[in-house]
Amino acid sequence: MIVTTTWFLLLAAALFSIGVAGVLIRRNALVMFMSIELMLNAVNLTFVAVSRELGLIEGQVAALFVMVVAATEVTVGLAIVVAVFRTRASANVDELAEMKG
Amino acid sequence: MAETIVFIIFAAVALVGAVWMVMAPNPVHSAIGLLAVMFSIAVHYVILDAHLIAAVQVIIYAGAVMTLFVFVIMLIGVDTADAYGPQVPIQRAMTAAVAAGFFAAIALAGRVVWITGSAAFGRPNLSGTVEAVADELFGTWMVVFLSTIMLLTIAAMGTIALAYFHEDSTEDEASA
Amino acid sequence: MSFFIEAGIRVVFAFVFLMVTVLLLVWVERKFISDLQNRIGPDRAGPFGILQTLADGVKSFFKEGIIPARADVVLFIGAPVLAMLTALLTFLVIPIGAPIEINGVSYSLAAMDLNIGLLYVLAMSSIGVYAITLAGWASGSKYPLIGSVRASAQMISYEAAMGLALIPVVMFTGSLSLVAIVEAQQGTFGGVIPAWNIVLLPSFVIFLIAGFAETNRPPFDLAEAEQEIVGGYHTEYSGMKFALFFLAEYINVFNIAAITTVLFLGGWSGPVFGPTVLQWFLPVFWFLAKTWLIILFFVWVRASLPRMRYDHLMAFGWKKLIPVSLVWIILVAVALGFREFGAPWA
Amino acid sequence: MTDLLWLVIALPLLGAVVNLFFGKRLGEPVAGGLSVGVVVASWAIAVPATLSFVTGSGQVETIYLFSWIPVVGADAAILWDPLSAVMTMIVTGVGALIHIYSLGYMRGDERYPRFFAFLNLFIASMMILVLSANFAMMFVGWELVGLSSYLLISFWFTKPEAAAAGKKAFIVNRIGDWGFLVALMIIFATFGTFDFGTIFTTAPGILTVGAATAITLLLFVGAAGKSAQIPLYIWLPDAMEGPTPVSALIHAATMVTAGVFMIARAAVLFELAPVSGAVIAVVGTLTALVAALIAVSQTDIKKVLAYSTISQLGFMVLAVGVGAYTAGVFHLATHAFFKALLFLGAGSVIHAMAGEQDMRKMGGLRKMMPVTFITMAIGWLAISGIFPFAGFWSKDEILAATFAKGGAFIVLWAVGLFVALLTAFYMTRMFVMTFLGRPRWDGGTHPHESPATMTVPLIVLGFFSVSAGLVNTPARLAFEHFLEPSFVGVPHIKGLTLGLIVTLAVVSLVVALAGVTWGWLAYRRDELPAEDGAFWRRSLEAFAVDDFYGRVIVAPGKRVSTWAAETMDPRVIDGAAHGVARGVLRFGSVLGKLQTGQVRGYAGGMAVAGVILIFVFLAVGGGF
Repeated sequence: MIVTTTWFLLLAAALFSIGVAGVLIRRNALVMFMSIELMLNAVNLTFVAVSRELGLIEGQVAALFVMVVAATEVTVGLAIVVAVFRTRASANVDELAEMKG
Repeated sequence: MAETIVFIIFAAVALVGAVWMVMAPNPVHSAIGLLAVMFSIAVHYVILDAHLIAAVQVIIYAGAVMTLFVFVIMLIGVDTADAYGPQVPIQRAMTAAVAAGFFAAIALAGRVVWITGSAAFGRPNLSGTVEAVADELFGTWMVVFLSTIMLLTIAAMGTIALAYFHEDSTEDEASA
Repeated sequence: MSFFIEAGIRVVFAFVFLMVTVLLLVWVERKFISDLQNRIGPDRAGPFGILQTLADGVKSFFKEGIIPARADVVLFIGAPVLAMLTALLTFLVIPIGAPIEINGVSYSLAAMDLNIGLLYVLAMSSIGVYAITLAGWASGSKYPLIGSVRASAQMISYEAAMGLALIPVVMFTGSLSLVAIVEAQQGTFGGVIPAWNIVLLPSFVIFLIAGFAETNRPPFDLAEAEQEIVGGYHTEYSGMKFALFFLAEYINVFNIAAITTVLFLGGWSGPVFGPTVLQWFLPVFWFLAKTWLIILFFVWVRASLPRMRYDHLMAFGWKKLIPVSLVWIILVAVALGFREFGAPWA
Repeated sequence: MTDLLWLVIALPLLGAVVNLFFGKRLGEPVAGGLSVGVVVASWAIAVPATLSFVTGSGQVETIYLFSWIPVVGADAAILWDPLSAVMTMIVTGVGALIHIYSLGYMRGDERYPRFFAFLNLFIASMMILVLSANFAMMFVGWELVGLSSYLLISFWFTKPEAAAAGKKAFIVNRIGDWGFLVALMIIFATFGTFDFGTIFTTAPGILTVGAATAITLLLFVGAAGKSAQIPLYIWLPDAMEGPTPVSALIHAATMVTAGVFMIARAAVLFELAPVSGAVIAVVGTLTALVAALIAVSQTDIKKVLAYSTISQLGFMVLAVGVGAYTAGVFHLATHAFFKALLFLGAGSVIHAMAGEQDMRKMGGLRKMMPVTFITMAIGWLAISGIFPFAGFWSKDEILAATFAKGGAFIVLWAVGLFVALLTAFYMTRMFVMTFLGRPRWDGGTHPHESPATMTVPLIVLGFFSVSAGLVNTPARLAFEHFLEPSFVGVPHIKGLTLGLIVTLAVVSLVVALAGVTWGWLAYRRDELPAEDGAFWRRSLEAFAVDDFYGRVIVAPGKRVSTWAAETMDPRVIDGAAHGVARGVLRFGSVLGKLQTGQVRGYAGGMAVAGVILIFVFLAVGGGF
């Protein structure tokens, strides 16, 4: 048994799907956020795996940029969650429905 | 062989951690689950010879991002009652279907676009050494790199703005 | 399979080495402080009380493991393990001596020689934060929570300063591998002064200060400030779990001292002579000697300085250390640019 | 000597800027002095460079200043040749005199520094136009001249007439500018550059007659706007609402000659298009005739001069139309002197009469203002074409050139001769009505001679009005030789023998004397003749051209605008906007129901869409 790129891709696909499921069933804003991070990680894994397969370093660079963007996203997102929590005393996204049409 | 064993162990850890993250009623446990996933992915990066990415993965995701998550969870308290609550009746089923669909779609796409199966896994001349990534990053992607610096700075300012200037405190700040 | 055998030997050796070192370290600290404070210190177990630590360990091992009713069991137990784990893992990349050549094969005296060793150290120390954070949270009690939040905020803040202090070293030596960094410090300036990175004095000072904070040692031991928050994050811990935290902290002290030695004091470098065995042994000796000097400095500081106030601590980290580090990085970059490309006016 | 020529542009510009921003603080004497100083300095700088052409040591050169729009071959550069030298001398020289004159004329005006700022700006613009080495820069100068003339005409903008006159000048000039601009586009499309040197040397080789005709006719549209030719001359009489020095500077000496100058500059192109030349000649003659017919009946002294300017411009255009560029430029120069003199003299009279411009209320001013009287008399004789004053030589040369062209041009010569007769007549009428006879003014006014700042320029101009013609007599064609470097490749007028010239000169002198005598006899009496009858009425209302334009062009335009504003805008455009808004609202209220506010709902939608999209891509890409 030799580890091929396909294995990594399947693992990434599984992690991504779990992330999707997490976003869809959880109602805690923080956990939804974490699920999104999980999806980003899964994508990064494919980047690096494919980078290895193709012998191109660009995949790793892309993964680095994804990390940076994810980090900024988390800082701002968490700041928003905290700000929402300060006014609503809840991190339940179902209660944030002011924009209901 | 060693690689295969390590891969299987950490793939299992990643999957269990991911499922735990989604299912755990307690957000702190969710965070720990995600931490496990991230650490496992870092190990996978090492298998893939992307050492720098592995280290950065641990430092950024495990060290900074997840710490922030844990902090925020501690700050706003853990309300486990929120975890599932009333759901649309078929939501679970729908979620499972969508997730399965995604998995199928990605796997299929991977099979189509990516007909690998080659026993020669990867190319031996490429490794994620710091120098190789740095050459690429500070050469071809210099402008992108600089824009991420801008992005980080702006995000930091935005976060500070969100944290400091909220409605209750504006009057205090004005009078102070 | 030889890969696993070699790895196993290395890990076991590293573990034993660390355990012995920590036993000594705890004893040395107690003795040294009692001397400084004009008292005797431990003197019952063994000659000069040298076995006192072992006795304490045995006692902890047999104590009842109490788990508070409101604790989160999994994390409560997991936290000290994580603390110990990261402390041990950190040590794996530290080269304690020059590579040894047996039968034409060179064996590094670091358990692993990673080309990103320095990043690995940072990564491990950032994981180590979780042990403290989770310990405080899992205890389900307020003082541990406050202590853990303090400790992790402090560690994160000083980790930034520490990372910035490392950058000049990396720029100077051009490698992230600890072995390479030591090898870059061989030789002398003008045949007299050893070519150690301590010439990057501001980095050295910042790294040392950040090291105090990273290990939660006085004067930065806010996490366990007894007068305010009882025992900090390990208030609720007892028995073996407490012992793990205790051990982890001392291993971390050794790690920081060792890394300081590697980065700034030339690691194992020193005069080497004599027969082959002596040539193997002397670098290890030089390395340990320098490391113990740093450790003694840590102990000395603990005995001498009062604890800082928490807001002072954070302000010091963010408003002094980090800006100074940034300026210093720029200065080093400019200096290196001169060395590399010549002065712009030349 | 030519190194400093950029200062000729820069100095007046500097004066304008300084006066514009700090004029109020500098005070009248400093502001005026500065303004006069920069123009005199410009003139002084240009003098040695011009003299070098006279002595024969100078040569045509292009002075590179800085790179401006390299892609269209347009650098900021000065083309220094005899033509631009002559124009520079006229603009800065006459301009300086008019500046000096303005010191006295504008005294006490509350926007005194502003006036001088505009004057300086005008000089700078004119210099850019004149010195430019390519069409692009020339166009910049062209537009700047238009702008500064607009600012100066409507200088007393609180007077509704002045504001309206400014607008009229501006709009009519825009029409001409449109032609100029289109011509420039064709030039660029043809030559790929705006550079004079390249264009004029390559034009004979690559320009077809059709293209040359199109370019030159469009250029002439521009020239007609600036130089007040039919049908765009109507702005010039109204422009007399501006201060009199402005009328003298812009509407006599400099700006209106820009069109003539431009045609002369592009002489090579015009030579390639004989049809254009004929058109231009005919238009010029017609303009001269119509303006002269109007001028004979005007009672406003400045209006007379305005129409006479149009008439003289018609002569110049006739000259360049028949290919007598030298004669055109020569007449331009002499006209600049005597018309500026006449305008300034008229200004002096108006000044003396406390703003009265109606000649029927003047008369007998000879004794009150002797200097003005004598200088005006010189101007009168010069424009009438009496030997040996300047106008005689230049006008005669134009007529001779037209006659020499032969064929149908003989008709134009005859008409020109008739216009010369009319010119002598109405100028005599004006002069006699103003200075001779018995006073007809009210008891309240006390005419007096003007101050020295006003009379000295009159005297200087008077001197040149007498002597300027002598530089180019048939016996001694100094001016023509002088200008030769500017007209390389432009053929001389053929068939002009000395005998023919002298004959023609005698004829036109006789005609001029006849005109003067006619005017003298008609207006010498104490009682003014009753100027009554169909012709006089029509002439007095300028043949109702303005009304005609109003009915034919302005009124339909207004109707279209009104329709656009009152029907098109509220119904169609607003209707469309409102309709879109209503549609969006309705659509939004339907779609709004889909917005549940449930984040997970949105996320679910995205996920489902993602799955579907991937499958679609796979299907399209043949992935199954």
